[in-house]
Parts: sequence; structure tokens; C-alpha cells
Amino acid sequence: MERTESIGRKKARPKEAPGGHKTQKNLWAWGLDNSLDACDANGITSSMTRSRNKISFVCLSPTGGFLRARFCAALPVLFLLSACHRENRYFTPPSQSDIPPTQVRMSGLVAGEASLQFREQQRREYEGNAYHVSEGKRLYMWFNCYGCHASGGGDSGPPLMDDRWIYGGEIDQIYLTIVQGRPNGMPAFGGKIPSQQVWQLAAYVRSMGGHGPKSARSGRDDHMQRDSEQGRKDEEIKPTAEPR
Amino acid sequence: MDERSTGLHSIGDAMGRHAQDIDALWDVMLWVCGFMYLLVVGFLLLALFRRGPRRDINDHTQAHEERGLSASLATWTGLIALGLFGLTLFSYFTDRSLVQAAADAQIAIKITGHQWWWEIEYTDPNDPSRQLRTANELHLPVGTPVKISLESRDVIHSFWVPSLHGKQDLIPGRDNDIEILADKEGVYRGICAEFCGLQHSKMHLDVVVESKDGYSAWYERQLQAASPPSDPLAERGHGVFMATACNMCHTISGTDAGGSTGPDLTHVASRRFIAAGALQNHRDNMRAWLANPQAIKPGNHMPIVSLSADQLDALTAYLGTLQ
Amino acid sequence: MSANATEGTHDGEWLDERETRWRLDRTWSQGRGWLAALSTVDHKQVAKRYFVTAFVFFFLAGVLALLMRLQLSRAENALIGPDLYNQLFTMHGSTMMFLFAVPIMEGLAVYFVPLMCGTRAIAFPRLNAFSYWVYLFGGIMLWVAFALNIGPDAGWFAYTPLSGPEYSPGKRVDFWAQMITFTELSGLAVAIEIVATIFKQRAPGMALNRMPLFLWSMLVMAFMILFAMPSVMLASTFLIMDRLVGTHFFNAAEGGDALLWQHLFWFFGHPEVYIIFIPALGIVSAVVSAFTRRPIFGYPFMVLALIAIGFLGFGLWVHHMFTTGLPRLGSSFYTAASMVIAIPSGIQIYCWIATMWQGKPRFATPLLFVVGFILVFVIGGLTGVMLASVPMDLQLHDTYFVVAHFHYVLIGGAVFPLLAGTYFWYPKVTGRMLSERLGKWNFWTLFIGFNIAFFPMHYLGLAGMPRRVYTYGQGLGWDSLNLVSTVGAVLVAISILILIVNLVRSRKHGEMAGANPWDAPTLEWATPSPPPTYNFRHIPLVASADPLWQHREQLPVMRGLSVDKRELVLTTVLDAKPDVREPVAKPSIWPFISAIAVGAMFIASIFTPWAVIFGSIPAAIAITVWFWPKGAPPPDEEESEP
Amino acid sequence: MKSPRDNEPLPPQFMGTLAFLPPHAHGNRSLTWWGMMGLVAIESTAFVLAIAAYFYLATHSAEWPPDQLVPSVAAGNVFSVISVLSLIPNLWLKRVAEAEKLKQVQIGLIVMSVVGLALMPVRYFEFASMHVSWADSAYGSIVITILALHTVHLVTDLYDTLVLTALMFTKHAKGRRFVDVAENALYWNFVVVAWFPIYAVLYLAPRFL
Repeated sequence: MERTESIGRKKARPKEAPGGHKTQKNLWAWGLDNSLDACDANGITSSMTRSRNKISFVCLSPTGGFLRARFCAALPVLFLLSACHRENRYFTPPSQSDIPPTQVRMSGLVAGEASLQFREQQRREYEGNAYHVSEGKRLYMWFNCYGCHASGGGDSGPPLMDDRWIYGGEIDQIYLTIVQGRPNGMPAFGGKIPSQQVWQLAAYVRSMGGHGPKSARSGRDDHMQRDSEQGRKDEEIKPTAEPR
Repeated sequence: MDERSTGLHSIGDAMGRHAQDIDALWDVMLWVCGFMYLLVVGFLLLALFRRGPRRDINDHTQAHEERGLSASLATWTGLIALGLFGLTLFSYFTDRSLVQAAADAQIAIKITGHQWWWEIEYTDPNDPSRQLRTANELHLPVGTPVKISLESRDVIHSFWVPSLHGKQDLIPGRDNDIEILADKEGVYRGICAEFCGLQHSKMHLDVVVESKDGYSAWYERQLQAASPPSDPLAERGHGVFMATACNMCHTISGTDAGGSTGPDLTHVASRRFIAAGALQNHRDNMRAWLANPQAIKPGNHMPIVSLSADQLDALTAYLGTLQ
Repeated sequence: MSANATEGTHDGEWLDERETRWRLDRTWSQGRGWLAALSTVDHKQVAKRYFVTAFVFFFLAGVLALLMRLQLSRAENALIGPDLYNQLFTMHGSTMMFLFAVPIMEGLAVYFVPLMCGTRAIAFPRLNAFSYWVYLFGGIMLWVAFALNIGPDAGWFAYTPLSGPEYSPGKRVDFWAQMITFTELSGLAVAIEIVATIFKQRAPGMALNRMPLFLWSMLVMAFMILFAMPSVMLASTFLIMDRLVGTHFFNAAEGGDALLWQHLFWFFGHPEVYIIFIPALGIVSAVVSAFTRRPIFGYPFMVLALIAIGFLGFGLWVHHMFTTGLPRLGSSFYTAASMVIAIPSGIQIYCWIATMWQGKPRFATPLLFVVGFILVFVIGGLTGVMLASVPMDLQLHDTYFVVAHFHYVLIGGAVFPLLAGTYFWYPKVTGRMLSERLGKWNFWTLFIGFNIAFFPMHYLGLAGMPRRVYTYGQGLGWDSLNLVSTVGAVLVAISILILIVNLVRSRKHGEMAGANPWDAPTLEWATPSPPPTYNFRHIPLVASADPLWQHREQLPVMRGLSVDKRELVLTTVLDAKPDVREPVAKPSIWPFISAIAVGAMFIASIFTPWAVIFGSIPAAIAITVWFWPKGAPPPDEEESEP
Repeated sequence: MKSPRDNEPLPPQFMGTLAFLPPHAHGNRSLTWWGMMGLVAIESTAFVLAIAAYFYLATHSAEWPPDQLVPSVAAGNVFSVISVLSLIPNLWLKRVAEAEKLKQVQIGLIVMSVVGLALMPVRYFEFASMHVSWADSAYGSIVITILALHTVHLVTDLYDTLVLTALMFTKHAKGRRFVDVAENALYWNFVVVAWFPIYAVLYLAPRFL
């Protein structure tokens, strides 16, 4: 796995190693660019990007002429970088291993340096990507997580949107919880859900608690908002700007 | 894939009552509009290139032809109005005949749109237990009016089989239906006609119109549960199906697989196409699809499940037995 | 007192023409330097920016179209994936409609309405500057988002629930919805200016029945904007609220309805087509009249037809929704209404051809484009008649037949006239002629390329090819015509390149034009090319619909407006009797600053709803400073702008 | 401007003078009035469409409002009464502005500012008396949105009035500024008139639908 270091706070974005997971054919040949390569130009990302699904018009900006130069210069680099990753649609799993390096630990509270790094990487990769989070939301319904945890408020299973975690609330800990199952009713989905989908689920679960960049989180659902009378009352009392 | 295998999909190949009515209307429209166009072009060319007296602004004599032009403006307007009136009437009566329901639809079918495939449910009005679920391949008896109710699980789709009828949208939260009546046996291609996201392009549907006997036979066959695999390879494939991600989303009746978010695979091998019309259904395509569905339909909801080559072979073989 | 000097007189003595011009130049100077460039309120300067900006967007959206055509040139092409392709066609449609077609028509109005009215400035010139900046910022925002892979991907029509919070993750659709807010705000502002200018600032004597048809068409367009655009602003507000603060307008499970979006969108979307098309009718009338050297045949019919189209345009929106399962009887009503609109369009076509019949056609490039317009547009109109029929639409809706139809209507009905207008008015705007030779090349490559590109699409649609597909299977029989279509698209691109060469080259090397190179009849030709900042040295007095054909030796004018203050004359609505002397606003940087404040508020609101509250404070401050009168007020009057 | 000879337009033939025209006028003789009418047209359309959306959603819902959560009418009534009464000083203000009487205009503007400020807390209670959040249901969404839409107009006009009040106490308070005051008063009329259909929709429609 290849990682690049940041040129500043928040700017680091781990990129995956070259691998056979390009879903779209190479646009290079047509002289088209990739916005992620625009990131490259800033020396941030690694040599290989995952999804060549963007034409960069940074060089062809809409106003042309004198406005263009000024305008390009004014682009906040940080915004550019985060946007590149946040909005990509990743259809294929990364080629490097995405299995947490630390093994089964029920408490999940102690983590070594390597696993901290890994955790950071997975958080950026999944929590920071709107498509992953939204896929996680879809799978949450598909695999009936909803059946026990409701919309995060908890039912027969524990709530997922508060800060209390029995088995750890970090993304890799949630991953392990899903994969391994937990006593008192949480089934083990290891082998039943492909790894990338588990990460997406974990990222969505994290986003329920307000983790991850706000701009990557999902909006409201397209189904009933109220799972229970309690949830209903809560909403009546205090309308939230960020409904689940 | 050759043209024959995709089935008819042209508005001109009208093989159902409704499509034929619309096709007749099309012919009239084409002739009337073509005639109007030729009139315009003729008048334009004549106006530009005619010989004879022309006046410009410096010529103050009151143009003699002014009256003639005014009169022909009235004629022209009348002609347009008449043509439009005729077309509107014709269109209206065609529409009446389209919505005229056949006495009683004998088969009730529900089609549910998903991103990006069609779920099809047949109910036998006489025997509710004879209900069956399939996907992406609609079988119909020839000459029998069928009422299809259309629903959507996610976004708006549109059900369209050009050879049989116009489209009808599948809208979440609304109940639409469409009646179709196929006159000729054959295979027709249905297409999702409302933009529905990443794989809108690959959301097709096969409509197989059979003789009534053929249809009944098909129906009976589809009602059967899947037969247990006989050869060892398929047996192993069955194991793979049950042990990995497959059964999270797919149902194979007669087995433990009961996932409901993906297409029902009980008789997947009997279908002409897989992946909602994206691939013809044969061994190599099936294997390629299982190995990497995202390469064939990027963004579709079937994930890449990492399977070894052996497992893939076994799984392909198993699915091949689900006739 | 010199501050009271007026044209023609100075303290009771005659000012000679030289002195008048010198004083007017000084009074109406827009200044120099970058600050002056950002502060200008000259409608011609602003309009030129509209032209350039809209053309750049046209070019960019055209590049996207070429990419799409390349992708579709063969079956199962792997050049572009679905994610990018969806962004491409969304950007193409949105840019062409919101950032090119409407703004370029607005730009045309902003440039020529005051000139044709014979007035010195557009009404509310600072608002005009503001609306341009807002439009520019909205367009830049959308394209920057696209470059950052936040390009909208739910189609230019953004149907819910696909565009809603559940199926369009991230900020892509939010940027699209805010772009709507930007451009519609800009469009509404321009519409108000146009209505006020045409109603109140026409030259003395230019009664309504002496107004050039171009002005009539711009008036109808402005009214349509006023009543159509609020609909899409409301819709996009609903959408963005659904996405960002969790409202349920389009959520069926909570009492919302997905079709509400379609009703609101098409209540705007169909008039939108006429908002683009009606100004084009005005251009065609101007060109036909000038190049046949006849007044347009049947002026009253033309005016009535324009107004009828304007009204009927609001009664058709449901014909975009025939397949959604609405009650059939209601649908038939919309069929009839949609067909009826062909009558006024037919009358217009007839009147132009009748004018050509009477007059002496001069086959210069503008007239060629008009002929191309008629040949192409009528096909689009007739396929429109087909699509208006419910049964036909059930088959043809959302197929390539529709793609062919509306490109015949929009390229035929708007781009051809626009190019006619470009060749016609370029001399007025720049003072130089465009090359006729390149113009003919431009026309023929466009005409041929366009038909090669789009005619086959009719057949593709009939053959079952749906719209908005990023690829199609082999064996469906759609390959060869798609390839033909792509070849045609390349020819169109070549044509546009020829146009660009012509525009750029002629700017420096074109033949000098003079005030009225075409011997055209309307007032914009009664002033030098390019016109001075104040448009007219003296306010014309109009006695007919074709003043420059009526008066060959001397132009009747009114004197009495100040040469030392920015002033124009307001006239009565119907008869254009002189009524009031109106001061005109001076240049100001504050419209620009206000546009920045408003733009920042819009963009920030994509990320937090609180931006609407906090962002409105700087916006309110900036706008207040803009309106606050500057300097010491003169004894009884001071300059300002409402 | 360097121009060739033929870039000179036709020589002028003076037919009369505009010099004696008044420097400003009220009502539809002024540009401001036309600009204001444009705004009113746009905003009326927005209101009409929002109300149409309300009834559209109402006819497509099984229960309207959901759970019989009918809004309390008190705050809305207070708002209605105050805004109707405000028409009296407002029409007077418009008249004195057109007569260009500075003292009276100043008084009228202060009164209207006070009225506008007084309406703000009432409006706050109106939001509360809807008993529904925009995130609850489509009913909540459209009701809150319509109310917010009207509030935007209220706030805009209040701000405009405050600015004009300040302006009319400066040296600029003459001539065309009276036109601005009169047109602002006209806009207030619109805000009040627009309130009535909205009142009917928000408070009465849920009771009768």
C-alpha cells in the first residue's frame, strides 16, 4: 500500500496502490484529465487514482481570459482536495487488504500505532466519501440492520447514534462487530457481506452519530421518518436541522 | 449478441393492439406533417426565387399582391387549424381505444422497478397460492390481455416495450398500470425509459410471448422449487452460494437462500439474459458477471464477492442447473 | 449655469454638435481601470459580457456534447463510464438552458432594447450590472463544482426522488439547485429591466404600434420570465430543503409527492422553451425586414401571434408528463392546447415568407441563417405536434426522437436566429463587419452538420433507443446511425470553430461598418457603430415603425436633455408621449460587491442552512450602500437609482 | 471615437424640447413603480405557486394535517388585525409622500417601522402555533415554507422602511426620495394583501379540508 503524506493539516488523502480496479477506461488517451490528477499537480496524491471519472476543466475554466487565471489561483486548494475524494463514486473495492491489522479484541479499546494509522485511513476513505456513506445507508436497510437498531435509535439492538459503545465506536471496531458478531443477538456477517460493503455500513453507522465530514453525510430517508412514538415526540419538541 | 436475440424493440414493429393503434396514428401524423412541411418549403423557395415584380422600401406603390397574401394567410391559418383539428381528433380517438380495457384481464402481473432491474410477480386470481416471482423476463400468452400494475421501490422508472405499447412510469408512492395484448408470438425487448441513475442504460426486460400452452408450461415450471444439484461441481456451487454473500440478496426457492433485495434466481438458467438484459445468459457470461459485476454494470448493486476460480466455476455450474 | 446645459442649447445659445458630443462623452464616461471595469453600468458593456460569457458556456457545453457523441459512436463503448456520462449530459443540458440560451437572449435584450427604444440607458442600470455578476458567479460555481467532480448527475430536469437526498448523495445536486437560484435571480432582474425600459423609455412618438417586432418579442419574453421563473426557484428551493434540512415535499412516505416536482419544474420548463424561442422570433423579424427591405408583412398578426404564444406557453406543461399516469381526459386537453400553439407559430412563419415574397431578398449570411432557421425549425415544430398527441408521446417520450425534436426546435429555433443576429448586429457592437466568406462556410457546415447529427436521431428513437443512456448493447441495431450522428456532430464543431475564427479575426481586421451598413430601419442603426456610452446624441422622435427608412436626409430628434448630467426621458406607456426627465445612475462598485455577498450566501447555504441568516447581513449592507444616495444632493434633484 | 465618415449618424432635425419635463413623478409615471410592480408580479406568482403546492399536497395526502394537528389561530389573528390596521397609517404615508410633505413622511415612516417591529414577535409565535416542524411531514414542510416565504417579505419591507426612515432624516430627504417612500408604502400594501390568502391557507384550510 502506498500512502502520501500531507502538505498540511487535513490535506492528506490516502490513495490506493495501482491496481486493476479501474472501472472506467482510461481517458488519458483522449487527452482528458482527471480532477484527481489536478490534485496530483499539487503533489498530494499518489501516482495512481482510483476512478477516472472526471474531466478536469481547470485548464478550460468557464470564463476564459483574464478571469480564468485569477479564478484558478483563488481556488481553495483544500476544498479542491476534499471535493475530489468526497464525491467520487467508488464501485470496486481497493486492491490492498482492508482487513483490520489487529485481531479480535472484544473491548476494542486498545490499539497500536499500526491500527491507529489504519483506522485513520479507513475513516478518510469511507466516512469522508458521500457515496460510500449512502451505499452504507442502503445496505443498512437491505440487510435489515433496521430491524434491531431502527434508524439508529435502537430497538431490540442497542442505539447507534449515541456515544455509548459496548464494543467500540471506531470505524474498524464497528467493522469487526459486524464481521464477527457479538453476544446477545448480533449475528456475524463475516463472509456474508463483502468487506467493502461492511466498511460502507460501518461508515454509515458512524455518520449516524455525526461522525465524518458533514458534507459527506446522507440527508433524510425517502421513507417514514418516525419509527416509534418516542422518536416522533422528540422531533415535535425540537426539530433538527439534520434529521436522520 | 445479434439483433434476433435481443427481440423486437422498434415502434414500427408493432405486435400488439395498442402499439398497432399508435402506429396507425403515426402514419397519419407523418403524412399530414410531411405535407405541411413540403408546403412551407415550397412557399419559401418560391418566395425567395420567384421572378416577377418585387418591391422594396423605396417603392411606395401599394403592393397589389398585398390583398392576395392576406387572403392566403387566412387560408394558411385555416389549413393549419384544420390539420391540427384532424390530428387532435384522431389522437383523441386513438387514446380512447388505448384506454378501453379488455373485458377482464386474465392474468394479474405486478412489476416493481428497482435500480436497475425489474421484479415480476404473477398472481393467479383463482388460486392465490400459485404465485410466482421472477425477474427481468416477462412471459405472456399470445392474444390474451394482461394488466400489469407498476410500482417502484426506489426512483422513477418507466416501463416500455415498444412493440407492444407506449410507456408508463413506475413512480414511488403511486400506483400505475398498463394493459398490453400481444398478437404474435415472439420475443420483444422492454427498456427502462426514465432516467434512473447510474445503470439506466442497462435496465432492459425480455418479453417472451408464447402460445397459451407454452405459457402454461412455463408457468408450471416456474412454480417448481429448484431441483437439488446432481453433479458434484454444482453441489459445490450450491455450497458456495449458501456460504458467501449470494444468499444475502437472492432467493432460490427450495433452498435456504431467501434474500429479497436482488432478483429471484430460482430459475435463472431458464432466462435468456442476465443482468437485466446486459448479457446473454450462457456459461462464460455468467462467470464473468459473477467474477466482476462492476466491470459489466459499473455502480450496480451487486458487489464484487471475492471468489476463487474454483468457487466461480462451481457457482456458475450451479446457477446453470437452475432451469 | 453649466450644470443645466442641455443638448442643442447652452444658456439659450446653441451648442454645436462637437461640443454636445464632448460634453456627453465626459458626462457618461465609464472611467478606466479595473475598478471602473467592475463598476460599469453601461448596458452595452454589460451585455457584451453576457455575450462572451454565454458563448463560453455554449462552447463548453458543446465540448461535453462532443464527448457524449464520441461515447455513443459505437455500441458498448468504454470511453466514458456511467458516472461521468451522467454528469456530462446533466451539465450539457443545464449549461445550455440556464447558462447559455436564456442569458444570451437576455444579453441581446440588454444590448439592443435600449438602442431600439432610442433611449440612453437601460432602466435600473445598477441592477443590470448586479444581475450579470450573479449569473457569472452561478455559472462559475457550477463549472468549478463539475471540475471538482461535484458535477450534478441527475439530469437537467433533476427528477425527484432520483435527485433527492436518498439517491443523490453528496453535494452534486445541491450545486445544481443553487445554480438555478443564481441564474433565475439574474433572469428575473433582467426581465424587470426590460419591461420597464420598453414600457417607459421608448423614444417620443414610438407608440406601441410603432414598436419594432424585436421589442415586442423581448417584452413577451420578459413577461414570461416574470411568471415562469418563480416556479423553478420554488421547486429548486423545495428540492434543496428536502436534501439539506429534511423537509418532505417529494417524499411519498410522508405525504409528499414525486410528481409535485415535475409539475413545478415543467410549469417553468415549458415556458422556458418559449423564453428562448420568442426572442429568436424577434431576431428573425429584424433580419427578414432588413434583408428583404420590406416592413414585415402582417405586423398586427405578428404581434398577436407573439402574445398568443406567450400565453399558450403556460398551458402546455403537462405534455411533458403524459407517461406518469395522469387522468387521460385532462391529458387530452393538453394535447389540444399544445397543438393550438402551432397556429400562431404557423402565422409567423407565413408572414416572414410573405415578406420575402414581396421584397427583394439579399442573400447575405444573416438571411441564410434565417432560411436555415425556417427549414430546420419547422421540422422541430411538426415533430412537436406529434409529441403533443398523448398516444404518440407514450411511444416517443424519452427516446432519441425527443432528443432530435428539441434540438431541431432549440438549435433551429434559437441558435440559427442567434447566428443570424450575430452576423447582423456584430457591426453595430464592434464597428466592423464579419467576413461574409467565412459566414457562408459557417452556415453551410452548420446546416449540413446539424442535419447529419440530428436527423438520424428521429429514426433511432423510433427504433427504441431511449435517452440518457451512456451506452447501448450490440445487436440492437443502433450502431451505424449513432456513428453517422457523431460525424455530424464533428461537422457542427468545425462550424463553431469557423464562427470563432470569424468573430476573433473580424474584431481587428473586419471591414469598417459605419452607422448603418445594412440600411436597416430601426433606431439602433441611427447611432455610430459601436454606439457611444449614451447611445444617442439626441433623442429620436419617431413617427413610424421604420424610422430610418422614412427619414433619409435628417433624423427628427428632441433636444432638451442635459449634457452635463446623466438623464433620459420617460414616456407614456401607450403613446410614448414625453412625460418625465429621469436621472440615470452613475457607475458603482456596489452591485459587484452585493453580487459577491449574495453569491457567498447562496454557496454557503449548500453547506449550512444558517448561511441564509448570517449571509443575508453582508448582502443587506452591500445593497443598502448601493442604494444610498452619494454626495451632496443638488438643490432639487440628485442622481440615484431605485 | 475614431470613426470613418459614414459612421456619423444622420444629422439631427430638432423638433422640440424635453427641457421642461418634470424631474420626477409619482405612481406609474415613475420607473420605481414599474420596478416595484415587477417584484410584485414575481412574488405573487411565487405565493400562488406555493399555495397551489399546498393544495396539491393536501389532495395527495390521506390525512391533512397529519394527526389532526390544526394550528392555533390566536397569533395569526393578532397578526392579521395589526397588519390590517397598519394599512391606515400606510395609506396616509403614501399620500403624504406623494404630496412630498417631509414632516408627515417622517412621522409615517416611524409609525410603519414600529408596526413592522411589533409584528416580528407575533410572527415568531405564529411559527410556534403551527405545532409542526418542517421535518415532520409534507404538511409541516409546506406550511412552514409558506410562512417563511411571507416572513421574508415582511423582513425585507421592514428593513427597507428602516433604511428609508434613516434616509428621510438626512439631507437627501427630497425629490425622488419621496417616490421611494411612496413605492415602499405600496410594497407594504402588497405584503398585507398577500397575507390574507396565506392566512386562509395556513389557518382555515386545515380545519375544512
